[in-house]
Amino acid sequence: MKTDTIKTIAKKHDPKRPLAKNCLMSFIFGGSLCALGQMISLFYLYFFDFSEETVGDPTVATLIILTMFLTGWGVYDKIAQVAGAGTMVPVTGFGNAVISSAIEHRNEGFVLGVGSNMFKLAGSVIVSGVFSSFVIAIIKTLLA
Amino acid sequence: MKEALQVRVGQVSYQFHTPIIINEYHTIAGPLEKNGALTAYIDTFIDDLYDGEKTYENCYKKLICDGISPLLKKHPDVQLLFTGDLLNQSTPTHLALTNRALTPITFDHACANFGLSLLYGALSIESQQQAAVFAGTMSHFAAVEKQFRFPNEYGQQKPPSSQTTVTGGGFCLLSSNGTGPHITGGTLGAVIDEGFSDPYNMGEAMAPACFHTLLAHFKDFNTTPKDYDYIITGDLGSVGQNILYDLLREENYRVNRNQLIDAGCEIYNKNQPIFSGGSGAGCLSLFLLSKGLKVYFKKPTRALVVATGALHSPLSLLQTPHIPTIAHLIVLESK
Amino acid sequence: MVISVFVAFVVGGLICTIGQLIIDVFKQTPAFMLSLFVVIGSVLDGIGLYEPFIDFAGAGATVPITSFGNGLVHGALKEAEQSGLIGVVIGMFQLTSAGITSAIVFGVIGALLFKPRS
Amino acid sequence: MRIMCLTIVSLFLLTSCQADTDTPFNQQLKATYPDIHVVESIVTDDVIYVAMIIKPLKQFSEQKIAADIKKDLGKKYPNHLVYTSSDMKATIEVRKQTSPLTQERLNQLISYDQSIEKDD
Repeated sequence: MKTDTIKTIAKKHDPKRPLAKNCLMSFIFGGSLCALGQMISLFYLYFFDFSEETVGDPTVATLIILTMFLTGWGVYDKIAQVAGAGTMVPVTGFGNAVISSAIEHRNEGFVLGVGSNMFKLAGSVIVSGVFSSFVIAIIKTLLA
Repeated sequence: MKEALQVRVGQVSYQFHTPIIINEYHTIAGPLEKNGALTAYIDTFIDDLYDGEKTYENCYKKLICDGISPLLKKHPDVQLLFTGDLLNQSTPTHLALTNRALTPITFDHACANFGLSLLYGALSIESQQQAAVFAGTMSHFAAVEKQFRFPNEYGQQKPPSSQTTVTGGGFCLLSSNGTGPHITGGTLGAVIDEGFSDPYNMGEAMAPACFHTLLAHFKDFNTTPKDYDYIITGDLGSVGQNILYDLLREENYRVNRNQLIDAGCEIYNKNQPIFSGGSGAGCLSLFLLSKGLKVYFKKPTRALVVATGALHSPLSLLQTPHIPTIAHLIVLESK
Repeated sequence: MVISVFVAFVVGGLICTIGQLIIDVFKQTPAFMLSLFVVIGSVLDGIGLYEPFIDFAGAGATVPITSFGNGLVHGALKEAEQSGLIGVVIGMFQLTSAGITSAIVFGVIGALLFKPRS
Repeated sequence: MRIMCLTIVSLFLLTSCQADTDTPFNQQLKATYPDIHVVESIVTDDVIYVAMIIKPLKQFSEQKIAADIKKDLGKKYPNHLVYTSSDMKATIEVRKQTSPLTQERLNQLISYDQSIEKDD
């Protein structure tokens, strides 16, 4: 049997992902995470000396603390199965990638297990970010 | 010495003349399978994925230990265990059988290990090298998830076509005396690669391999699906099964839908979060050695048992982005 | 003040929906989508659009991963004004250190406190 | 738990726009610049500090608006040092500011004026 007949048959049975549900869920979960982030920002604005520019840092740190507990209790992956990109795009997704790898490789020891495997998933984000920022910053400083 | 009866049939098939009987078996399963569909037929259960061990890999080793010990106690004279697990270099099997007078022959065909184990167990008995051998496989969800996919706590949305690795499996004793279903024939599969590359849709990748082995079997034994009561596939899942059904009909083999049974779908009931079905090395052995033998093979049946496996590694998938697959087949008959 | 929470909800939700579309419609892996978002964040800040975007959306702009890219470029450019081209390399992690440091620290603390559950 | 309720209550209190207790100067500001949503200001004999929150949809260019207002007020009150800030923090600090302005407190407030960083 030729490969492309197999491919067409397989294409017919590829289960369609529930796009509408996924998008709605990621909108709701992503939105509520950002709303939570805004509330945390407001809290820091009121009670600590952060201006609107610098309030992002403590907000991100607080969200990552929250992610650590959610990941540790095994709740985060259940939410993510429903939320999809809603829990991955916010910085909690980055935190979850780092923390879940750390927890996972704990049994291989802290130096070789956690240390060497921690950024296996989140490393791509950092590398692509830093490299693209470097290129952009160089271009901008040369032009301006 | 009676004239050596012809064992080889056609290109890749075998026919066994001495009776090769699955007469003793022991299955063990995890918590998810405990509230699945086969609870009544499985012998023992573990409560959580650690079962008192420090790591998932140790629990995988413990599963293999607990699976084989009852049989080993009853038959200490058996020498060989044909098996295969999903972790690198089959370490759980080797660690489980340290300091035991049992040599593990570990195959590396992922979820097709059980088919291969039964086939080579039968061949070694047919050629009178062994009076009796053990065969069986085991798999563990969390340990496999860690090696093949992402860390267990990683928040990633799995598409509906992905499968859940079964925690558990079964071991059985093959010998030429005793009561039980007979292995009367078998067909070795070839590595098939149709260029499918989605690691979250193994069903579509393994269906062509299963189809290829079935075709070879029908050609060698010149039979058709009509001659068999069931075609039990390993872990094609609902997606792979539909594709296999269409492929067979495309090759104008008339086969009706409820002839095709998929072990991955039978283990769990509908409302469990398993996407398109169970998978893993222990999936077929858990089903066959529990409900399979206790229900399907109680009445006289003649069935094909096909174990399908995907042979990629996380590394190979990044370098050459397609999944090689294989499927091995045995003919199981019960009087 | 309270309306900023609603604005963050809508803007954050939209960004996540775009991410979901990239994963489902264009069949890309999540890692690719995240890297793409970080690069978009960097490009936006390079053009100078991200600063007003944060003023408008508040946490809707700082929580998604695009703010990581923005922080990198912003730090680099700010340092580059003082010490020229080499400033790009010096200033890169000044603004984004909060995210990465807390991820590492709480990753190790998480590894100490918790055991993987399936 | 008590602290949580306290924060939520104070959050809502502070966000309600006190149109009624607004100083005439604030009302005048709101009239002349329609984009302003909430405004707080401190006027001393030589310094005018205006902290504002721009209407949500206009917040994209809130810094530009704040800079324009600063230039505008600078012309209107030439003998005053004028500072404007669209940062939410400035509005919060000015609203808390009950005691007379000390120089050190003023410097802190001035740090929220984003237009200064752009000039030097």
